[in-house]
Amino acid sequence: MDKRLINWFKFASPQAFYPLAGRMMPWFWAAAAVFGIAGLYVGFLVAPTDAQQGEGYRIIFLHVPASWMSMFIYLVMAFWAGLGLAFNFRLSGMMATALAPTGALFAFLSLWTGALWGKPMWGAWWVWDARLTSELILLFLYVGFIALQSAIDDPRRADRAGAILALVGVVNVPIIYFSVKWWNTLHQGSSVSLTKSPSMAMIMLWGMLLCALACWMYAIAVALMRVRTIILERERHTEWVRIELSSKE
Amino acid sequence: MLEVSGLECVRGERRLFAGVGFRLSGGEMLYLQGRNGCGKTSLLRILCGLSPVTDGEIRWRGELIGKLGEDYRQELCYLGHHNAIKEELTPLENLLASARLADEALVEGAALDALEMLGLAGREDLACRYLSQGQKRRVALARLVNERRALWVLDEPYVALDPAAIELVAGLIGAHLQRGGLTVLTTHQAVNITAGTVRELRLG
Amino acid sequence: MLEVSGLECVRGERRLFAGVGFRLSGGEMLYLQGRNGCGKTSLLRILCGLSPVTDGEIRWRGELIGKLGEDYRQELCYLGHHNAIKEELTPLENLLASARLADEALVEGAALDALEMLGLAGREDLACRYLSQGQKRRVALARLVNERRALWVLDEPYVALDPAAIELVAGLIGAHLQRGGLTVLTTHQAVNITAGTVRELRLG
Amino acid sequence: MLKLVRAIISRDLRLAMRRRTDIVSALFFFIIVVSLFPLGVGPEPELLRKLAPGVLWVAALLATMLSLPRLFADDQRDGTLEQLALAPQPLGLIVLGKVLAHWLVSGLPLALLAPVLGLQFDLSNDALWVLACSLLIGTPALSGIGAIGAALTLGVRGGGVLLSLLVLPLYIPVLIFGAGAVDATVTGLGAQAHLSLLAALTLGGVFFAPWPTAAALRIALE
Amino acid sequence: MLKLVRAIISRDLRLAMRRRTDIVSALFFFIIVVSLFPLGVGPEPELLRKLAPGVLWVAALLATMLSLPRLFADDQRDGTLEQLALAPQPLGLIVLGKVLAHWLVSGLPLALLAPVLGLQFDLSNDALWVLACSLLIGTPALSGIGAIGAALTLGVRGGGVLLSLLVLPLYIPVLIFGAGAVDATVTGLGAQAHLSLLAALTLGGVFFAPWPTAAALRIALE
Amino acid sequence: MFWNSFSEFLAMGNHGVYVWGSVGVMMIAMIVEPVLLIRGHKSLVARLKRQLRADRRTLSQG
Ligand code: HEM
Ligand SMILES: Nc1ncnc2c1ncn2[C@@H]1O[C@H](COP(=O)(O)OP(=O)(O)OP(=O)(O)O)[C@@H](O)[C@H]1O
Ligand SMILES: Nc1ncnc2c1ncn2[C@@H]1O[C@H](COP(=O)(O)OP(=O)(O)OP(=O)(O)O)[C@@H](O)[C@H]1O
Ligand SMILES: [Mg+2]
Ligand SMILES: [Mg+2]
Repeated sequence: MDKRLINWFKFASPQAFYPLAGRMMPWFWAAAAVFGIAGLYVGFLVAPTDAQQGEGYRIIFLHVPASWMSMFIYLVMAFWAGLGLAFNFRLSGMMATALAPTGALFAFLSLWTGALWGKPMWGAWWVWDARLTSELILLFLYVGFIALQSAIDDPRRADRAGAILALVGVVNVPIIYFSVKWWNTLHQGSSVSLTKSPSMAMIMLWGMLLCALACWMYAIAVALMRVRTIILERERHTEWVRIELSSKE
Repeated sequence: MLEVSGLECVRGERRLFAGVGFRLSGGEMLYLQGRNGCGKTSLLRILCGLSPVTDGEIRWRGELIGKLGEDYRQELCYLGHHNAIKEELTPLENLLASARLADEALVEGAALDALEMLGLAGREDLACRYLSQGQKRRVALARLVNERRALWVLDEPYVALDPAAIELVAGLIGAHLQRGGLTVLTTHQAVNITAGTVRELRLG
Repeated sequence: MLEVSGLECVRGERRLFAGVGFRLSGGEMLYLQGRNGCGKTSLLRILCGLSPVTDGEIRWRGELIGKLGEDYRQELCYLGHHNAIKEELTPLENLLASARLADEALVEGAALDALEMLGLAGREDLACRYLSQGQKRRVALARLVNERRALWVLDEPYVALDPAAIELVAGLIGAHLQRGGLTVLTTHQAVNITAGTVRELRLG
Repeated sequence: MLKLVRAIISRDLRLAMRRRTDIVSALFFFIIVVSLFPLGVGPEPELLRKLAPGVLWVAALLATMLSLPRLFADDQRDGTLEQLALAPQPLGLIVLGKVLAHWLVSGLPLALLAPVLGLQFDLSNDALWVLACSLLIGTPALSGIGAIGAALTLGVRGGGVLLSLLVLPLYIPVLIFGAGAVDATVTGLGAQAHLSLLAALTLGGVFFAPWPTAAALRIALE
Repeated sequence: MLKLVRAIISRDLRLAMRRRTDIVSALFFFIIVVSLFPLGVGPEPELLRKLAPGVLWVAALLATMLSLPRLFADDQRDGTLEQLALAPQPLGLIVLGKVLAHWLVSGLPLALLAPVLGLQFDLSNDALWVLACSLLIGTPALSGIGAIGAALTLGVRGGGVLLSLLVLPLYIPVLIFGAGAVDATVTGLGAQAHLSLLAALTLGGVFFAPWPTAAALRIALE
Repeated sequence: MFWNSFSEFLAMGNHGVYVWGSVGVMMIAMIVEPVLLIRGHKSLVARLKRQLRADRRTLSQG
């Protein structure tokens, strides 16, 4: 085994990761706050009114980041889960478990903000189009993952069963993303793409990106926080947790 | 042929046992003892590869069983707390189906003989749901009559049996040992097996 | 107190037994014997009123049990092949729930003592699904510790128990007999009960 | 008497809390089935509004039905049912307790959730309100009638599906009046009559059903 | 290899024949759910024709799903599953056999029965024909995907409903293409594209699903 | 700055309910989640410490 691998294993152990996560957390909180304030400032105070949609379009600064995060977190969760299944790292299962509720929250927020946007724009809270439906499925997948894990008491077994589900469910993410391309629907297509030039006003794009970054930082901070709780709970009988706890006394 | 060393078993937060080791060669039987809940069933399931090994090694013919995989299972016969018989099927159908799934050739005549040997003559064609507790156990044990795999792992085979049936099963195990087979067995009753060598291991 | 006469049991087209009769009064135990499938379980279930009587009479304190109905069940405690415990609940919850359903007053302290007596100390708060086979049986048997009903009907209570636990249960039954209770019991193992009077009945 | 019913309810609720996923999953099943229909039928709002009462009620019915097979099966498998049958109180009372507990964990949450789902189908506020009421009044009947079916199919081969076969026809009146009440509101007629009939069904179901159920249980135990 | 798959299929079919009520009741469940809708929705033929593909497919999906919990649970309870896991062949193959057997007793009869029920909804001959085809092509995917869910929830508290929660979202693509095929025929477009996609889903479902299922089973046995 | 008055900002061109509904729920969610997490973490630490102390006491006694 070479040195780099050993290093990796060191941080893949809950014992090493717990204090590291504690130290990183404040930075992510600070970054989330800064990006969030900047994004909202740009989105709500600087950006001009949209010609077609009026002021209602400002929901975009919340809706798009939430939608992106819900999909991205699922991918990350599946990645950690798969890693845990393949190599039996204890930490990766915990990461997957920690990410799921936040992912579900963002999926819910995407639906909520989308619904509040749809009422003024399309005249209905909800329509059954492909993207909306597949986002709803994503929420169901998150809930299924959480329900499955909480139904199994043995954490090791819960991790592994959850991992299989997460990996099987990954097929849904590309479906959401490409649904607007594959079926022509009510919902807007991508306006941010790497190949074409942005079709939105530059300032709106900036607002959206800043908000997305804020959500990103927030998600990382919350996941770190939750994983610390999970680590403590699962490792409560180990010596290092005892030392950790008594050192705080 | 079967070597176990430094085996550990943790359930929940409880370490059931640690540092368990033994060796077993052809014609030998391990008689596993211990009070209720000391981890006998857990040990047997680890031996079969049903539960993962957390610490320690299990070697079969010198190789780790995890590596051997199917080759190990090919030589293994496990009989657990549950009977692994279908209540809807008759004893005969159960016996034939389980042989087929284990990839063994068993003709109907041999199966009928096995059932008769275990005192189930006249019940071959009655769905197992109607059998008494002891009769169900006998159906499960009828598999052993024509079983020629090397390693038998039996978890409390005598439960619910009457003394005559216990004698009979003990005879089957004895014959297996004399053919050079290995057996790992737990029971809270007397084993009364005279053939082969019986080693004892007490957990907890 | 319990009088049985001319009892018959037919299952499918098979007559399991006929003309079975016995009398049991306070402090006496009936030890029912017989090979697998001779109808012991069937007899016990008929005694409890779970299966109907096809021929013969069962009288409790001189009256037919069919007539007595709830008054008979009030004095009866039955323990079958199955443990009647919920896998999701802990031993403590199981014990309290079953007492509550049987309309008996059982405080938590007494329940904890009963569990400790049966060697389940430290497992009171573990869901029963994780317990070993023998431990599950012990949870079911813990009911007997505070059971004061007159007639105990026990179907193979010793199954899956280790010798220490068997001793303990035999002690409980002995104490029950000395209090003037009645017991009907089947088992394929030795009963070793010294208190009270033991009558034997061999079926088939 | 009442003490026994309370004891049963509290035990069953405790079991349900222990397997909390049961309740949550039944709710999600309801949500998912309701959401499946628009997917199969197509997204036209006009069509969906007409469908809504039927779909919501059928989904509620299926969600209740799914949890029925376990109403007594768990108790039978582990021998608890024998103990209950040997208890000195009438078995019918015990069944009544179990029916009420079943409604508390299956019917009640459905009724509370239904209005939110109704929004997806673009229902009016009045209709949503009547929908919740009709479910609140109607679901106890589903639990009561379902108990009979659950007891009859106990330990019978292919129980689960046979159960739905027995129970669904008996559910039809509840379905008709329940969906009818919502439909009447949507089309501007009053829902009063439908709701009263539904209440009558429920009273009958809850207080009459436990006795045949008890009889069926005794037969299953033989 | 093939011998093993055949052995599994023949054992499962024999068990299914022994509990024949299982098959019959799944069919009746299908029939009843399909017939409930006109009751809940009202009898206008125009509306019903639009509803038909969705309702028939959703009912087929629910009927398949109802039999899923028992796919492995029976085997686990009586210890057969341990024996299968200890068989010298790869567990995935055994699962493949069970999936095929499940389809033979649940999906196939549904597909054969569906056209008859379609008549109730006043569907054209073409549409009936496509309906049967789509079910024939699509239901194996339901069995395959369902097996994953059944294995994951094996022995888990509240299994039955949790199972539907896990599986139904994964069924949605099958539902959309299946109902879409019939819908396309009704509205005069070709069903070709939908059916090809359905076939792709089925191939994926049947040959890919057994492996995660086998992994989940091993986890359940630990 | 783009807005003329604060009330105009609040009205959001007649879409105030929708916009502020989205912002509000998202804010609440993103504040409640960490608060719940912090509380959960604190109560876990407290529980574990209690257990640790109990363990020590039994150790020192026996
Ligand atoms: C509940 C309803 C809705 C859901 C579930 C939903 C879901 C999503 C998802 C998943 C994305 C990200 C996908 C991507 O980046 O390509 C997205 C982006 C977007 N959504 Fe929605 N949406 C909903 C309603 C709406 C409404 C009503 C509108 C506007 C009228 C809208 C406008 C947009 C826009 C403009 C984007 C950004 C696309 C881009 O720039 O990439 N959405 N939505
Ligand atoms: N999650 C858990 N937490 C704590 N203890 C557990 C957990 N799961 C299992 N156990 C314990 O592990 C042991 C399992 O024992 P096992 O079934 O191997 O016993 P056994 O020796 O076969 O007993 P028996 O003779 O009764 O069959 C039991 O004592 C049980 O209480
Ligand atoms: N439908 C039927 N047709 C024929 N025989 C039947 C039928 N149903 C039950 N039996 C027989 O009735 C007997 C039931 O026996 P019972 O369960 O009472 O036995 P037991 O004495 O308790 O045996 P064990 O010691 O094994 O527990 C069995 O021999 C069984 O084969
Ligand atoms: Mg054991
Ligand atoms: Mg018996």
